Amino acid sequence: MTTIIPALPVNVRQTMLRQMLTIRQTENEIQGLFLANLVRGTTHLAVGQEACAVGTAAVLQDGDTVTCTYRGHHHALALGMTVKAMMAEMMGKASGACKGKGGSMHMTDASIGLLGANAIVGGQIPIAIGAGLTAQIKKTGAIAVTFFGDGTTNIGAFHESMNMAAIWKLPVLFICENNQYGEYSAVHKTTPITDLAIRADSYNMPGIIVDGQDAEAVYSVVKTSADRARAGEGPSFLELKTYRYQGHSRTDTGPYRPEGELEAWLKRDPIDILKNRMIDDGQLDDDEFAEMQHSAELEVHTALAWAKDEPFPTPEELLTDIYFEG
Amino acid sequence: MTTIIPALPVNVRQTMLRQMLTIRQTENEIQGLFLANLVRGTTHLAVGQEACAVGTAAVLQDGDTVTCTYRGHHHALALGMTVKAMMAEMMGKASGACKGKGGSMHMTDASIGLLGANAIVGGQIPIAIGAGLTAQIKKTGAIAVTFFGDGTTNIGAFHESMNMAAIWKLPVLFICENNQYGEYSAVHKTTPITDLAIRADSYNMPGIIVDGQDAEAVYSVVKTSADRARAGEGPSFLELKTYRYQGHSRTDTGPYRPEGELEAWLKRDPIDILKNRMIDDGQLDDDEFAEMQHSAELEVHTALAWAKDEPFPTPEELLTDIYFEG
Amino acid sequence: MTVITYREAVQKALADELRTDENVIFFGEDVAEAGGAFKVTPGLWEEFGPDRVRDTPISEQAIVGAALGSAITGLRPVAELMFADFIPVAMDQIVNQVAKYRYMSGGQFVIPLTIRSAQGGGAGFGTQHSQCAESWLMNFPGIKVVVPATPADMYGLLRGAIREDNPVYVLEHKALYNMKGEVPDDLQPMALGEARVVREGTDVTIVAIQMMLHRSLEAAEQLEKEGISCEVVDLRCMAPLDTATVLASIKKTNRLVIVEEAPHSSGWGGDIASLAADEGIYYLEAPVKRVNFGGSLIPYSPPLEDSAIPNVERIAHAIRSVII
Amino acid sequence: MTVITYREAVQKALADELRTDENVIFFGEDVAEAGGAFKVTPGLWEEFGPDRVRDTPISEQAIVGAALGSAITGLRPVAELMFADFIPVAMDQIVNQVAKYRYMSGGQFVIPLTIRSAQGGGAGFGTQHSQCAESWLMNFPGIKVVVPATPADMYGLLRGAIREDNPVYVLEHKALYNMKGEVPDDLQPMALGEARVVREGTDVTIVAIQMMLHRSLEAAEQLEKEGISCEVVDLRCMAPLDTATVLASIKKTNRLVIVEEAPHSSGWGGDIASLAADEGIYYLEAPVKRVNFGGSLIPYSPPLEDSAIPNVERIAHAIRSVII
Ligand SMILES: Cc1ncc(C[n+]2csc(CCOP(=O)(O)OP(=O)(O)O)c2C)c(N)n1
Ligand SMILES: Cc1ncc(C[n+]2csc(CCOP(=O)(O)OP(=O)(O)O)c2C)c(N)n1
Ligand SMILES: [Mg+2]
Ligand SMILES: [Mg+2]
Repeated sequence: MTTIIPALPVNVRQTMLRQMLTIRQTENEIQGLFLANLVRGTTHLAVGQEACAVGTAAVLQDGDTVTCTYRGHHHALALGMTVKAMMAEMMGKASGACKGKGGSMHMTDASIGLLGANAIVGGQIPIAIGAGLTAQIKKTGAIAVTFFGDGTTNIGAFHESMNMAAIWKLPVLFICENNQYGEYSAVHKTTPITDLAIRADSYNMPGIIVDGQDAEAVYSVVKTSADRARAGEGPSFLELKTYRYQGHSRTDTGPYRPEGELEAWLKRDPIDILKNRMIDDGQLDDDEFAEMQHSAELEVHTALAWAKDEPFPTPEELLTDIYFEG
Repeated sequence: MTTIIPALPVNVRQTMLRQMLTIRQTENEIQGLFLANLVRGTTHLAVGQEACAVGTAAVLQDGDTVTCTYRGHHHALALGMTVKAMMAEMMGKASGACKGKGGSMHMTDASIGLLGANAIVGGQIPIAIGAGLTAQIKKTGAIAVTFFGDGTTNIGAFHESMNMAAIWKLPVLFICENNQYGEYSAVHKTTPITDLAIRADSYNMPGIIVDGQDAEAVYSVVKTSADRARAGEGPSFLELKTYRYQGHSRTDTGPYRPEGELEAWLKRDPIDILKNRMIDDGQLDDDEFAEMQHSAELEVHTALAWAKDEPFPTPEELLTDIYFEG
Repeated sequence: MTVITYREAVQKALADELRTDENVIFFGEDVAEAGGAFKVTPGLWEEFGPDRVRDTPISEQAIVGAALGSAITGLRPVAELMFADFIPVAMDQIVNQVAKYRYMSGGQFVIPLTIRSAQGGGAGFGTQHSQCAESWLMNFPGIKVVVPATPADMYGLLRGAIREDNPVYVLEHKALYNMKGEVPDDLQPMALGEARVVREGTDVTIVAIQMMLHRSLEAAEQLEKEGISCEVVDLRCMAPLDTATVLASIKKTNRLVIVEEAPHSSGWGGDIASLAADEGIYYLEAPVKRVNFGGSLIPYSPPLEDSAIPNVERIAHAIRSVII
Repeated sequence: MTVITYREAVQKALADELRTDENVIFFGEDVAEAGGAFKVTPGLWEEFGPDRVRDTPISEQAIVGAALGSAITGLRPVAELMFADFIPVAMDQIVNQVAKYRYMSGGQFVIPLTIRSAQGGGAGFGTQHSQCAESWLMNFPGIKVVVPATPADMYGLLRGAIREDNPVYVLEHKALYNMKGEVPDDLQPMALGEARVVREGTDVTIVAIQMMLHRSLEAAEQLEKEGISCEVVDLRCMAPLDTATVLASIKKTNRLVIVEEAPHSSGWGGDIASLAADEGIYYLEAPVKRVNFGGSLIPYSPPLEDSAIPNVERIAHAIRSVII
């Protein structure tokens, strides 16, 4: 992890910490909702990966765009989706982010630049190429970020997109959250290399390894790559080494994890890392943190209670939004 | 081009030279057939790339398999398809290699290990994974070779296949004939790297650059990689630097070529390189070469005349070979 | 005679074929060590070993290609694409390669290949994880398509598909995995291409498969109380399609309702209707009705998803409409 | 009024839209500097520059994704996939992303996107380069499908497709590129979804598109001499489908023949037949016939390819069979 990490202003640190607490609280509630069958189908939690989202979001500006995956709740919240909109969407309510039509795997909010969470592995990556193309042609100075997992680096769409972004020097950041597993398979079982970042060499693109548990480390590398992209110097590939505490989805408990692995990662919890650093720097004390945690819980519980009472979409909604009717 | 080239036995050299002469003669006749509308649709010639085919074929053994592309006439002939079977297939005759159902883009002969020429860019590559899988599971000691072009290294199927072959340590040789162009686009316009061989690093696989105009250089590298694969040490990626003298297909004359490029490559003609080396080594004189050339012409002309008179398939053939009827 | 679930029937069919023929291999994403995303294939990796039962990277095109390449070189592969919604990710390999490979070569290859996927809606998986795929494959001669609706058919048809010396796509309906049913202990691999009259009737023919078949049977029960006698035909296999059984039923009932778990356009329902409008035209005494998604996609929201997928009431309503 | 080819109509429509709206961009494999594999798009790169008219790597999934992503962020992209046979290579992006993107988001996006491909047989391109793709796309609500048969329609419908604020797939028939036809100088972009009665008749309705439309018109000419009056309907757009025009014609002629350049199963012909068997049932006085590939693929060998694709004689034969 060869990156110097400049300390961020206290207000940025506070925002990142608050967001991580809200994300974790939200994800934990969602797991409960799934078990209670209030969230149907499937759901994928990002507990443990919060720093990847908040560190990136802190860099993004108006006009920048993001595409991500079914495991995208942390990105949506870090970008500014309200917990209410997310909780309502989780339960398929009319007031959800996607009017209840998307669900857990498709948290989308164009108004905050979140162009969509995708349920097809790799499906979101080519779409970011198009967002980067618009930025380049319209000279907006915006960048397009696309998040994906370690397992996704083995699918064709990833490769085609990396190459096209590179040859066109598009302002795209390919951010791989290497959480060590693709579903139930450890990355080394499906991928013959240890550091995915080296795949950037195939496209003559910078490939950088980042400590995904350290929000400030994520911020600093994303910032550098974003500035580079905005300056017209092209795309970058970032490998964020991270870990998901929960199973892959639904009721998976992660029986495939080696003894002690989770425990080791828990010692590098992204919330603790930032929290302790702020305490060391005299920017936070235990009471203030407890208060932060409390307000996160309050926000999530309020949103949850509200969302539960929200109405489902009316039947007519089935046939709307298929085509733009003008 | 960092490869030491051990001289091959004279009989191997003679075979390779004869095959190259036959291939070139055949390809030139095919162009005429296309212009005469006796070959319909499209056709893709490999004139200039002969050494890639004969150098590889000289390494292969019974049981080894090959998948290749629409630009695969040289491979078919090098593997042992008769000019008659090819010419008849070109014209859609019943006695063609594929009963006339395949045509110029699908020269296939399972009896010589040629598992198919594909008209979908990249389509042939995953199929070689399966051939390698059979060899590995049945421990046949066979290898699976798949040929593709420079432009094909930008398509998803290439990436997925490289990764799967590497993680399973399959006996597969990925042989890229980098003939400098994908259709009408120079490789540097579509691909942000100069040496495609470095893409092998993404899969922890050897990536070797070879002089594709030198049949013996091709032989020696393919041999080394084949032995490695047979020994269970996994796949290799070979980039054969070569050039197609003709246009991409049909009536393309190659207007996109920079001034003098073709001429420069003609100076490194694969037939001349081997011929002159044999002359220098006292293994060939001008009369013998003229004789070789003459017999190649004779073989091709005879086959062509024969094929022209062969019958087309009977109408019933339309509905056979869709399913195996047992 | 033992009672097992549709899910167990898949596992048993795979295990029995892996046991019977050493050329049978099985691979897909997380199908081996983890026993599959739907826990359909537990125990196979343990019994048959990592050479014959493999987990793959997330590379659908390479998975299908690996199946095709191994099938034409002497193995009898079974590949899994987890959700049928992922078929488009590997569509070229399936429809341009697998389905055409024998034909393009002039018959040089025998392709004993099976691909399996879970399909269908009703479980809240959302727009990209709930589709039925049989119609996507049927416009491509060269690949057979099987759609079992019961544990016994699942077992017999999957074994039949694996034994088949041609490419076969077996589509399993997610919503049926927990369905229990009797499977004779000596049940043999079944031939592909035979529909079955699941319920005899005289007034109207209902053609359906999988989840829609079971809902159609429920509708038939209800309508019996109203004095309407429904004959229900389970196609079981979409390619080859058993048109004789369908025609015989139309000849008998003179009325036809087709129930599809899919959008209306360019689906198999049109072929059944066109069969009726051609060879069956003189039997028909009422309009041919199709019950399907119409022009809608599958939304996540539970009540919306329920309204997209034909339910017993909608099916019954369509049937009544052709009786009066 | 000028006479131009179908090929020129494509180029003119693209040029006019690129000129009219600076948000229109165009990209694909070798479409820019080389002017396209079928020489359909010369001069665009020169006139509109390398930013708006681009050559791409051979990466169909990235091409379609680039179109989708740019469409939802303010551009109006036109992407080319050279041959329609390559649609399966990018199928996920087309049917799971482009077609579903607006719906899954609850209507957050407007997707003014057009994809173009050359399709169809008759030119000896073989099994993997001769298919017609319209039916592959029609089972996926969310994307419109246009199939012009004349230079004027090619021009008007392509411009209409580019102007359309929804995804549209425009399929151009290879065999028609050299066809000449009159195109009014002031021809405006056309609305999508309107079929056209190309030839009026009283005895039988023939529904067809593109190359099959022209062969059907020839058959109609022949049959007129035999005293059979054919009404020929060009669907022009497969999604949305103009069922009203088809029904009105069936009501008038009481007979229906459907001509498809594709295998029989799971194609649009079934939908036309099912329309006739449902709403049109009381108009029908003869079996509904479909002329298509049946269960065959497209072989390379010229005489075999000719026998696979419906020709004037086969079409005429089918028509006669419903008249007697
Ligand atoms: C094309 C496709 N193949 C398979 C799946 C099933 N699937 C869903 S998530 C997943 C694992 C992805 O792993 P990774 O890329 O590491 O992302 P993570 O879930 O770890 O965030 C798989 C195989 C899918 N949704 N799409
Ligand atoms: C999936 C797909 N996309 C595009 C094409 C059209 N096409 C045929 S050959 C070709 C160029 C391939 O270039 P390369 O891989 O370098 O092979 P070469 O023709 O030079 O041997 C293209 C784009 C195709 N056949 N298949
Ligand atoms: Mg992962
Ligand atoms: Mg090339």
